[in-house]
Amino acid sequence: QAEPLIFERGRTDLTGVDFPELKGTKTRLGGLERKSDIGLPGLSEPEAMRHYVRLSRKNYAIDLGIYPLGSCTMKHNPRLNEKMARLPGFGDVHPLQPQSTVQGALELIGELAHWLMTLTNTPCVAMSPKAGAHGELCGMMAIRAALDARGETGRRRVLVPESAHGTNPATAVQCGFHCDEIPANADGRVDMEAFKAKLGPDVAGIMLTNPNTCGLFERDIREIADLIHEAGGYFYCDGANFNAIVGRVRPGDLGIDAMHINLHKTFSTPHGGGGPGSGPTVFSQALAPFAPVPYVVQKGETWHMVEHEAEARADGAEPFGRMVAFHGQMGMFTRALSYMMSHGSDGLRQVAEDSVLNANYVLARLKHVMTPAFEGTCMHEALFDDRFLKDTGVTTLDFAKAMIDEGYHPMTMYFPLVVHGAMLIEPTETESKSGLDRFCDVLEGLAEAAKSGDTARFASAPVHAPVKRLDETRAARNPVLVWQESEDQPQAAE
Amino acid sequence: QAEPLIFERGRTDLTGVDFPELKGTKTRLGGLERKSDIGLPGLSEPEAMRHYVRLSRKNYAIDLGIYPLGSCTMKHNPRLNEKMARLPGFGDVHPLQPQSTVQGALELIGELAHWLMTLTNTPCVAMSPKAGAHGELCGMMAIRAALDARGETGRRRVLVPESAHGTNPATAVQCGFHCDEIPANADGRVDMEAFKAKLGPDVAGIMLTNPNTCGLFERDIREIADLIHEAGGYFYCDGANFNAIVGRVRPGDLGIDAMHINLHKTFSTPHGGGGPGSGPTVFSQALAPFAPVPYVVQKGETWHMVEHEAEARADGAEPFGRMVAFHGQMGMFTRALSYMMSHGSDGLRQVAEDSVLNANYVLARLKHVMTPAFEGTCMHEALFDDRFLKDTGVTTLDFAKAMIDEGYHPMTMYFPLVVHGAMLIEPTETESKSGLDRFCDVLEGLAEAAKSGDTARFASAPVHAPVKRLDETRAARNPVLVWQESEDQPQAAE
Amino acid sequence: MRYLPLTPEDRTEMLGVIGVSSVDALFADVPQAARLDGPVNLPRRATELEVERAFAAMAKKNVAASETAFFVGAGAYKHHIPASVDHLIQRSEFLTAYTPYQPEISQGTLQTLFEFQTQVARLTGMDVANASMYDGSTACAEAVLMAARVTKRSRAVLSGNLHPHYAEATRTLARYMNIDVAADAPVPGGLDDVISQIDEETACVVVQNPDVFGGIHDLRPIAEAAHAKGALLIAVFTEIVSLGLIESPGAMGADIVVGEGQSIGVGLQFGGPYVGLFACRNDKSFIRNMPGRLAGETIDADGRRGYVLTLSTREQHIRRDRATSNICTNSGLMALAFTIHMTLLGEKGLKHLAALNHERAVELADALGGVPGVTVETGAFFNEFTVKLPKNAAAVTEALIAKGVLAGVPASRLWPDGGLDDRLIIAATETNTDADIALFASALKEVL
Amino acid sequence: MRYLPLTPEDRTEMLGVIGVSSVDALFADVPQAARLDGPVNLPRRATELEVERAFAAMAKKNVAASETAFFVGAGAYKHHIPASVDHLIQRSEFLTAYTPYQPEISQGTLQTLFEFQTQVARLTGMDVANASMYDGSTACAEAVLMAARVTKRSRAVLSGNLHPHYAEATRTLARYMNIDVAADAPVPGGLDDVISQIDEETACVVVQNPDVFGGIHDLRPIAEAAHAKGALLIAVFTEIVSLGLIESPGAMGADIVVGEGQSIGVGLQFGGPYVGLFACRNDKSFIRNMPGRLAGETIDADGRRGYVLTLSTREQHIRRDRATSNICTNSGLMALAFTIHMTLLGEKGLKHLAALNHERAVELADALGGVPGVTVETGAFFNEFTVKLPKNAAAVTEALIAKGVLAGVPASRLWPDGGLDDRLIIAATETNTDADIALFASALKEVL
Repeated sequence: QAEPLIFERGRTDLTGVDFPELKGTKTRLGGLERKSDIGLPGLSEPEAMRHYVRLSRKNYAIDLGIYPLGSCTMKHNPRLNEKMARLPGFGDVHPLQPQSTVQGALELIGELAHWLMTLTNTPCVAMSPKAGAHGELCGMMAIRAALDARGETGRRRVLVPESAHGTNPATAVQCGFHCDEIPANADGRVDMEAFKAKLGPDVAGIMLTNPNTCGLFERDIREIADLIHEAGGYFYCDGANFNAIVGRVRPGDLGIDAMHINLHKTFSTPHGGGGPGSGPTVFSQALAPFAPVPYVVQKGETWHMVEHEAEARADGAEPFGRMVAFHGQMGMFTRALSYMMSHGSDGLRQVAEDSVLNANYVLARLKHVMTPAFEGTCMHEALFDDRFLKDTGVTTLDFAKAMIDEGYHPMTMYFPLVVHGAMLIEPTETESKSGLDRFCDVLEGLAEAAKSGDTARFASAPVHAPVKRLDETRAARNPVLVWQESEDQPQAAE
Repeated sequence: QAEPLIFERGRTDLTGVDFPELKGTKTRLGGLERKSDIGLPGLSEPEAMRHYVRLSRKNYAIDLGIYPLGSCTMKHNPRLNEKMARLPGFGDVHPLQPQSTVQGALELIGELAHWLMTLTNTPCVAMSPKAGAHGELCGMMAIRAALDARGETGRRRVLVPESAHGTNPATAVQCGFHCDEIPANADGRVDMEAFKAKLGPDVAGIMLTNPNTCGLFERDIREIADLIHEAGGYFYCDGANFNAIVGRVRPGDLGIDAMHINLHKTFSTPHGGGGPGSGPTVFSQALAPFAPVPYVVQKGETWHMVEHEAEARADGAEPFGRMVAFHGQMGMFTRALSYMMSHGSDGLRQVAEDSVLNANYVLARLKHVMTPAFEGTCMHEALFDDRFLKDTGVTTLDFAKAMIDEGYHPMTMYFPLVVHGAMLIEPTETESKSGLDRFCDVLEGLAEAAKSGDTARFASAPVHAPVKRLDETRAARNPVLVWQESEDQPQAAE
Repeated sequence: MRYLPLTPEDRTEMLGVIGVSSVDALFADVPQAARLDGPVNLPRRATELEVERAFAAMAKKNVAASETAFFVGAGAYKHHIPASVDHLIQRSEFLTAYTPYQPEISQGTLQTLFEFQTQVARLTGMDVANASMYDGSTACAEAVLMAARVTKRSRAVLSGNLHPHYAEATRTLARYMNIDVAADAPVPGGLDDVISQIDEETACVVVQNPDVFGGIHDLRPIAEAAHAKGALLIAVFTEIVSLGLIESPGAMGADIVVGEGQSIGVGLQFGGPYVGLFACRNDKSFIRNMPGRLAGETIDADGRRGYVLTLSTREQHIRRDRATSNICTNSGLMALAFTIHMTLLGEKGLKHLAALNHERAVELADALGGVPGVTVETGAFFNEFTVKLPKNAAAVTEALIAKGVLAGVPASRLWPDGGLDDRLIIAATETNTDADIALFASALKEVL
Repeated sequence: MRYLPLTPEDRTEMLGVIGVSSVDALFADVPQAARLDGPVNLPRRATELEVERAFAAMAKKNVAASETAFFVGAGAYKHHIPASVDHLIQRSEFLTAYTPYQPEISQGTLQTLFEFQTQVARLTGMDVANASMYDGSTACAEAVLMAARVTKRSRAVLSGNLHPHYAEATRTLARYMNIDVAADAPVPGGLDDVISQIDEETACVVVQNPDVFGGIHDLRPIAEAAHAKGALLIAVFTEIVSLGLIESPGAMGADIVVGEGQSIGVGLQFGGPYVGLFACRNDKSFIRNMPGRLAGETIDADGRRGYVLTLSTREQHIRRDRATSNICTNSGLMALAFTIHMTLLGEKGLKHLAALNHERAVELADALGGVPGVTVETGAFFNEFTVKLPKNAAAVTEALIAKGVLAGVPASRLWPDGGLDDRLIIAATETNTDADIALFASALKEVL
């Protein structure tokens, strides 16, 4: 059932919030009163409740089933973490209250920083980045600042593997770098010869995801780290896939200089339909001085937030600046620390093991009917290409949409770009074996259906969804981004 | 999609709760350790979360749409009330803590009692009844106790209108009374001549719902009250339909002696798929001394809970006893008071007006296509019979099930019994006019479809529901009340 | 008002469709004298913020269990409830649904109740269970009425160690049904002799285990004695967690098992809503005489499994004055909370939880038993026991509040005239820390 | 562990299917030296109860805004949020969904974002809005970059009365993009002269209204001056509620409007997550240069209306190093909270809320202005203003804590070297009572 927009149902004279009467105090607005109406419809509380409850039911969610989006680490979101984040002592405090009145909040940030530094074996973490890409920016800005501090104005080339997330090149450019792509070898990893050939005095560093987006661990990572350092560059590691190794391998031991950590992936702060995220960035000793403000320090029994560059410089640091107002995503910090403490050092290690085990189980169960992109075992993601669909007329997109009709959210499609018609499956550690068996049974069935010519269901999929396949081209060609009263609403078939 | 039972998916070696290790302290169980396994499957937290989220989506709910069940008053459940009930000071206190440590909880009960007595204009309220029927029991036991105190051992006949809720006669019997039915007149109200004829020295009282279950106000209520009192009996009023008059008419002004109040109806504590409810019972001066323990009293600044009959007797009361452990449904008290304070005296009056207005609007909109059971306007419920379905082959049940396919919960069917194929619609005050218009459009359409011979959709309905029409006879004939491993689960069509 | 969607314009338009000039006209049947001209004498509407402030002010006057060292039991217990339980019961589709009278759009509630019934039956060692009662005390009272119907006898024997609130609720409900209820005096350190009271008129004997003092008992001799006279044994519990560690009442011969499920999923809530558990043997005369709702399995028009409320011919809305009870509302949402929490625990978790509770109680008994003048009276127990103090227990309890200890329930709170003023009933659960226990012992020493 | 469903038996069986002997074999590609033998040096797993206790202990060390008389603003505001907002955003289907990359099963998120975009566009008086940014400060920084792309110029003029965190975030983001960022010193009682700084190289001028000191200004002259030189006006706000009462930036000539949406639906949360609002004129070069996600309307295969993420060719996952920004994650859940709260308010509610806020602030300004030695510097304001004190404002603020007043933000907290040590920025909202205001005034008098 279609749910109308609030603009079609609400009324500007209706409200779902009660307020005390105004007293009629004389205003002090300097003649800047709003002259025009806004055009904001309101709904009574019961109507608003229904509208959003009904809309919510048009979403798939991790609480409904596996969400096997590779590179997204969609795992169970414990409700304990929600409860902790809502304690008034965390949820109802202002970022600019006197620091003496938020000692517990600062302690929590300090404690979380300690966990992150210990898990990565690094000496420094910048907590303020608001998301993964923001954390990348933080890392690359620190690299840029370090180069600038060395007077290395010629180092502007950043090496980025073909298989990298789009955020990597976009971030590098925002720091004034340009990108140079490193090809992958037949194994799905960095081609070491090509990499070495690209080293030179203009190289600022490398941005490498490890495990990489093909779901593989870069075996030569130590050599890559050494070579980039020898060449005078820095090693940025994209931490999107930290879940595969958390508690089992410390990135600091691999020679990285900076890595962001997606609290909303590895540490399960809920993704909320697109955010918020949180991307604290750890730094090696070499980059630590350039970390941005603010940051917390403990002085005896007291926690202190260093908020200004001047104070940081007085402490001997050289922060590249401030990335954001206030101190970062406190709500995510609370949830992530609750998640970490719940697991503990032993549980987090188990997370890595089970996530890798689950991905390999999916790979093993499906390698006979689908086509793995690479030989051998994988880390926490299983990557397939579309060779098994060859000559069936079914595309990766069709295959993914058909999964919707079976009650599943599709895997990541067409990424990484280095694999044709890629399908990247990340089950995470919070899926059960029986759940994976059911999931694999369905994929097996779909693969066999495609091969046996039962293809009509793919082209028309999804049919068991709130809407049928949506016309994305039309949306981009004639963008309708806000509702307008006059517009002809396309409500029925033309 | 069918959701398996936990017994089919869970495992006794799996748990979704972590505990600290046992220390191994020597037990003191006197040799009564459990010998056998229990057979309780467990699920990890992510699996449990999905199981119950998926199950929940098979329910209709007030948050999804109108729930027009007559006599049930399914109105909006404000989330503010849920939040208030969960304050640790109310949700996390024990009923047997020292009274000095629960003064706020006792105050809340006292405050709610004050609101209830004021709204009903009565001098006493028993707070402990756990539900509406329990409140009826409370009221009728007080009547029985009062009669016993008067030595009236011969008064055991209770007059109950045909249209009464089934709880009324069942309750009367539990108090040692027997029931005598009063017929309704053509108006749908108590037949006054028949009523008068039934009065006599063996009459204990009358149980009357007002507004009655035909959705009509008993015009002669004052005369009924006077007559029953003159005859030496008491007047029990079933408060199920209090919503129609709350804040506008005080039952105490109508001459009642006892009335239960469904906090889960009139005051919107959520019904939770079948409970909990709460049924405080108000009493006239005549019955007040017989109210059960416990009850709260205020002594200066201090609140006190009288928990024992002996203490009550020392105060001059003659309680008929204790109905339940502890003090009643605190969780419902909190929610109900939050609801009442939110509305205030003006808002509650508006509740009655809007609920009656909405019901009459539905009646007016539908009287041309459906057949109202009685002439004229109604109170907060619109009652139809099945004359409009005559010769269509469509039954009230079919009609109701067809509503499900249109996305609506059916109205109350086949009640009250005095009307053939009854359909009792109670919209409540929290429905919008536009929502009622859509609802009436659908009912109009269905009524016209039935009359025009488009009846196949009725017999097969519902088809747009998680399951098709269920075989209730089979369930009763061969009751399967618990899951058993060995049983042949009927999973597919035979 | 935020919950009322009608605007003044809506109201005018609707009155026009109805064909009356004002809302007052719709109240014409109300006697003139009873129609109020204006609002009753109560405060006017309040904003959310105002309501929150008023409630917060009242809530602050209470000592929450989590804020103190907490040992209060005697029928309700402080346990930790996983956050996911409260989240799930607040799902709109569970929270705001009605009784599942339309089963096709109530399968969530119905399947959950079927799971609940199965869990309760297995925990109690019985064949079947209903879909919940108001609470343990009313379940107990209803069980006595049911036993009278099944045996066609009218005498009930209650143990003196049955929670007195349960005994009173039973006596109240049975009184006007002409069922004679006999009960002994309580025996803190042991169990009263119920066996000698069972005669040929006896419908049932009602024994609580663990009893109200915390003591646990072998019910088998009582079951045998009852059965020998044609009476039923009704076993009662107030602490469901105990069934993870001690023998089930079913295995010890009970015919009907009733109790309070509050410990699992529900929380303290100052006494309600709780959830009454009701289970019995699978005997046709039993099932047809059970009170309360039952969810049953069936099939739909396509032959697929589904669930419905069933055997409603026992119930008041069908059977009216011949119903097995007048009960209508159950405690569905609390049953849901129970089932979710129990599913999270599973057998492994429940057994561990029960063992933890027992360990804590044993440690507490040892700690308090070491305080001069204090005697632990209960020999065998689960997570609760009774101590004899050298002073008035209520006064001691009151004195301990200021030291951050809610010490338990003085027996005089339950039996004001029972001569038990020096007895204190003390519970320990997994929520008590070592520090709580040490604090209790040291504080007790100070106030004695 | 409660969140991990695999049992030891499962693991063994799965390893068999994979064909390896141990999980270690799956980590064979990790250099031997980097494989940890055992757990890292952190505490082991904790139960829910243990986590709750640890968090409660930390939470108690903070003074929650609701527990005190609270006047802290300067970029984040204490407002009352209806309980239904937090309930709805915790719906599993909203909370635990990912970015709506599969639109057919994400219509809930997508339609809500479309509603959000429309609300933001209308509130700001602009044509279009995106589906949210991290927060107001990053939205501001991205707007400057967008203005540079649109105008193909590389100079930005920031008002000195722009929140310094916003200015710093903008400077940081712009630095390596070779955008020259010029800014004046702050002017507590007025506004710096940005107009004189606009030249032919200027891409944009960035002005906050209400500004960081609470002052409100007519943006029209600035817009005219900017447009005359071919520059864009970027209007910034940190208090969205103000737009219920004062003229919209769009009506005053802004080209891009960015700000913080935290006041509606989100709460204080010690600074995050918040929700950045981003709106602009409907110009093709604008829309193609916008950062962040956009939800757009389209039709499905049956011609029915539906929503998708659109214009993603601007974005990094398609355009990589030529993307309009590197942004990937947005603040979807906070945007949802904003939209729900705004829908509950509606125009009527928002205007009333805004008027209430202003009333409270005027009353507070009058009360504090009456304290000897205190000067209210801000002439025209919405719900925030700045006072000049006869003492160091940080010290005064600190002294007021013990009197139950969190008095505001000392300007020195934002500009430690700005020579504004005697200035205090004070906000009042609908959550402040008459008693709060009286307490503040009397306490201030005492500490001065």
